Amino acid sequence: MIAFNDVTKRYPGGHEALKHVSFKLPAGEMAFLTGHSGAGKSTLLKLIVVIERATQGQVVVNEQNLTRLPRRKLPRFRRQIGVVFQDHKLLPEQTVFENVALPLVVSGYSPKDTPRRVRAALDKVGLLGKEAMFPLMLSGGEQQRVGIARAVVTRPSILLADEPTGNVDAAMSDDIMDLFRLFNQVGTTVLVATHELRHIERLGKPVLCLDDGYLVDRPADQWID
Amino acid sequence: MIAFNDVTKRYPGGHEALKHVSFKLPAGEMAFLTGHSGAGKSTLLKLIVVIERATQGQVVVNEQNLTRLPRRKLPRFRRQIGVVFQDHKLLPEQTVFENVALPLVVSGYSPKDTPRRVRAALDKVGLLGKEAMFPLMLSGGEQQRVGIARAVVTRPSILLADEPTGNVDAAMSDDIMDLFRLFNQVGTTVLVATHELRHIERLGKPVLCLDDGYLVDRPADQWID
Amino acid sequence: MMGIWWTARRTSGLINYLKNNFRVFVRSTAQLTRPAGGAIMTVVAIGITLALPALLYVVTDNIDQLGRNWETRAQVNLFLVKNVENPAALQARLQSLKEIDRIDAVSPDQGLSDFKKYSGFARASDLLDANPLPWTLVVHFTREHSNIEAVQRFIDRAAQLPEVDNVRSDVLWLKRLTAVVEIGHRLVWVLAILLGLAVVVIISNTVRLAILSRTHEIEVIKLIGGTDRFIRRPFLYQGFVQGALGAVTAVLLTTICIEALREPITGLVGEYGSGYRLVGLSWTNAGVLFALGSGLGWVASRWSVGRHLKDIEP
Amino acid sequence: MMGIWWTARRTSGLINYLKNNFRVFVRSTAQLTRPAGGAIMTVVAIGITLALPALLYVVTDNIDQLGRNWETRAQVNLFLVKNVENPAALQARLQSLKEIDRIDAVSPDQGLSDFKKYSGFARASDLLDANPLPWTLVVHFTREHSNIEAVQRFIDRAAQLPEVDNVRSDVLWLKRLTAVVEIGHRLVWVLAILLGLAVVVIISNTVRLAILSRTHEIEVIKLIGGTDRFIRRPFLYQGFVQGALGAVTAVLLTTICIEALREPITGLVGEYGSGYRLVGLSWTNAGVLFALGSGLGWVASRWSVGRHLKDIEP
Ligand SMILES: Nc1ncnc2c1ncn2[C@@H]1O[C@H](COP(=O)(O)OP(=O)(O)OP(=O)(O)O)[C@@H](O)[C@H]1O
Ligand SMILES: Nc1ncnc2c1ncn2[C@@H]1O[C@H](COP(=O)(O)OP(=O)(O)OP(=O)(O)O)[C@@H](O)[C@H]1O
Ligand SMILES: [Mg+2]
Ligand SMILES: [Mg+2]
Repeated sequence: MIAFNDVTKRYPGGHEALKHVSFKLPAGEMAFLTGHSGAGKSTLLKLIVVIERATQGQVVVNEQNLTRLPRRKLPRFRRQIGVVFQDHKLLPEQTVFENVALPLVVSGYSPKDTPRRVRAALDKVGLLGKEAMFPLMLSGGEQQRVGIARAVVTRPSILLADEPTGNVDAAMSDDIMDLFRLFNQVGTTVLVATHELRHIERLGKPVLCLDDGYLVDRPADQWID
Repeated sequence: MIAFNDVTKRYPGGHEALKHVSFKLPAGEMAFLTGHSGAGKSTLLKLIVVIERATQGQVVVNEQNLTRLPRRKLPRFRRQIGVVFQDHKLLPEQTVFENVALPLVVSGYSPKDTPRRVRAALDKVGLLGKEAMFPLMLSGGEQQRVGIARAVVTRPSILLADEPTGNVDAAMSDDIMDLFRLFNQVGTTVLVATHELRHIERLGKPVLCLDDGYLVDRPADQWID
Repeated sequence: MMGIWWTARRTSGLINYLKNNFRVFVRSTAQLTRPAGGAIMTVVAIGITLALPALLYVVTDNIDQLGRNWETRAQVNLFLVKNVENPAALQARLQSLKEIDRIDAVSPDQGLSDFKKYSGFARASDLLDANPLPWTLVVHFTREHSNIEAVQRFIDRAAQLPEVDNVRSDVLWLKRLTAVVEIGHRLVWVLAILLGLAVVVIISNTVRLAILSRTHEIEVIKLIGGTDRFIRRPFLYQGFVQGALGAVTAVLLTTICIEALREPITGLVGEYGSGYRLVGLSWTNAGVLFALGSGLGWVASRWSVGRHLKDIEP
Repeated sequence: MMGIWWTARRTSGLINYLKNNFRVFVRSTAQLTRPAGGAIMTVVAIGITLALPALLYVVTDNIDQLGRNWETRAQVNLFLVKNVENPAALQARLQSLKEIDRIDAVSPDQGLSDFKKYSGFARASDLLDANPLPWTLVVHFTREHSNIEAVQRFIDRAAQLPEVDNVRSDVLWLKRLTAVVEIGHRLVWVLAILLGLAVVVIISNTVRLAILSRTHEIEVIKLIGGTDRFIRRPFLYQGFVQGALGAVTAVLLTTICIEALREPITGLVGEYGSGYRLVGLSWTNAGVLFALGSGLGWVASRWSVGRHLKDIEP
């Protein structure tokens, strides 16, 4: 469950990236997040993972009020959430296998189970066979898919994805969205930020649309091509 | 002018990212480069900027045979080319202004002219007013556009762009492609790698299509949505 | 590049816990040996820094040793009055004092021949009709009591004895030596503090820069749910290993320096026929150095990583 | 974070060139003062490392100074034959030798009273019928010639003179002192080499880590067409500035240490009433230290950046 209650985020420079945003995504639901470049999509996702804290208003995730979550409770909280970052955030000096295994290692999963799980995750994004490579040896789309594998490897209760298909072709893009829908079908709460309205139409899921920090009812005309 | 003559690129691991690729893009022309994720698009562009060297065959750019270009001549050669990187490659500790000014500084342009030029480039990508911000304070799409502004600020004779619209919305994406066409109309050789077939159709420029390292005549059926 | 390895922090069972720690340890160490991993430079820097106080210690140890061979023991000459024919009683009495190591009784005849030898007036003193010299007691102090206060106290008391005509001592020489030793000790302190500071600064600076070059990684691991402790661990191991290897380097460097100095020094000192041998770094001291190096490495890493982890948000 | 600044390498005119260089210099320096920029640590590390040889130098300088106050100058006593009534001629002849500083002639009467004072046999020597002592020449050597070879040569020649009955010298004391000084010099050498190495290693290690944390930036600038020289420049300035600031820190540290030692040392040494004053770091030496620090900073940066730039492809 993700709930925003009149949330405003003002960055140190003074720019308000989110303005009085309120919405509720019940547990087990899936939704898209869209809006023009700079509308505040990534900022909204960052508030959920507590990369940034709301300037005003409440963010509640899985019954936890994030405005009051102390620093030392952050690690355990974050382990419930899988995140696909817009800039991938892979570790360049660790192999693909190690990168994907990292959330398991961090959460203290049994090392015996790790290889099987990692391979299953890599298989889902079509990267089996690239385990031993380093991220800088991968193409942009492959890196993005490693990021997706890492986000889902722990089977988190919440899955956030920030522009997960920006670097892949149409077919792969569809596969990835289908993967997210599959996760949603087995109970994961999914929130995907994307520019590709095609997916929104295809999957028929609810849409949160941001326009210059405000949550608006539907994509403005200009976003429909 | 960019000419590939039977070029093969084998990476240290043994993977052949490009196989016997031959084509010629005359000076002042514009073309798209497409293909599935991992097809070799970025590799092809990297050979033109000498980030990688061809394992076999010849790459000739602006009358210079890159297989024989000595290391010390690289800087001067690269100044003729503007590149929009897939992963932006901005300097995180320098402001947007400094990032865009960097190619001017590196090439030793008159410092008097720099601010005017930088502002003109930022204006073209819709980022006037963000000069003083640092890249990490920008949204994904904004970072990408800073990368574009940096690539065009020196008005290079060749412009390469690797997935320049992966992180921006449809409207912005069109604007960027129009900007590239504009540059092409005033004589710049332009090569844009992209997954968005929409642009290819809209602009009606020639297409180089890669499939698993081979240059193929037209996009395979699966790439058409 | 200097690599940092993260593996599981918490798994079921102690064995697994130890196994995991061991794995992190091994991999952190392995990073140091990578050819590209010029971390060897850091180890050398720490090694040299640790070698300096070690060398300093060895030098003072040797000065001590030398001092024991040369006349650092205080000596007082008691010239007895002319009518004492046999000083054995007095000698026995004084011998019982705790500050006295040994007393040599020099007879007037012995004294005269010594005097001849000393002064070179062999012919001149032949002119003497009678031996004008009295019995003399040469009092050697123990090493522990060879200080100005004890000697002065003894001199004052000896002067009161009826048997004693005159007291002579080399207090000036003793004073000088005391001064030199005193200055030496102060210098060792100052240098030891400076060098200890240098080791801490160098190690924590290294860790700081290592963390700086890993900012991105640390950030990512934080975002994935890694605790500070999890992130810190490989840095601590790396600090520990660097400190330990630095200590080993220090032991080697010190030994090499000492061996380079051994031949000339024993050569020079040997001219006096003294039984002096150059003292090297003992096994105990090498152990202390090792403990110090690895301990400092750990502590400096802990301090530095703690300070800089906070800087990396969120 | 430690920042590196790149600005134009080549513009029209020398003025612009200098202006640009100055700008890079100022910005590289400014980075060091940023609160987050714990580069101060590096400066302190370099400062301590440079302070050690400086302190070492000052110490040897002071030992030299002390030596000049204490009896380090060789002294030879020539006992003349009994029948020489006036040694002035011989004295004048010897005085012309370059190794001799000063000659004191001691008359037989003077000698006897000295002997009385020295031996404490005031009463005993009253028994002598006649003064058995001859004229004595006390020959003081110049400092430069106070070495065993020169003294031995003089002794051999003096022994041949018909006027000379006997030659006595304190060669043993001189030998010992020479040995100590010799060992000291070797030690200073060993330490100086170690410390010089430490400075180079520390600075180049720092630059290495600084480059490591900027790999991404360097790569980007290379891709944009930046020459190696352009990339190198801010690192060189940073190395230079760190070295220079390190040298300043070293001067401060050395001065603080010396001042901490001044009072006790002059107190101790002063007991002998000698005119000795603790010598500090001279302005010239501070200048040398500054040149050395900034020079080493520059050279170490140049070396390290050159080595590591090649590692960053393309
Ligand atoms: N750390 C920051 N400091 C200041 N301003 C920031 C910071 N992060 C983001 N912003 C600003 O907030 C606005 C929203 O950014 P955000 O990343 O949320 O956009 P977005 O919707 O994800 O855009 P995109 O689709 O381009 O990724 C942008 O204008 C950006 O400049
Ligand atoms: N340095 C490298 N070492 C080994 N293999 C590499 C290296 N760089 C790229 N590759 C491999 O070469 C293939 C082509 O990579 P490239 O980056 O050219 O693909 P791309 O067409 O740009 O894909 P995308 O659209 O996902 O960016 C990929 O399979 C990748 O794994
Ligand atoms: Mg975004
Ligand atoms: Mg690519």
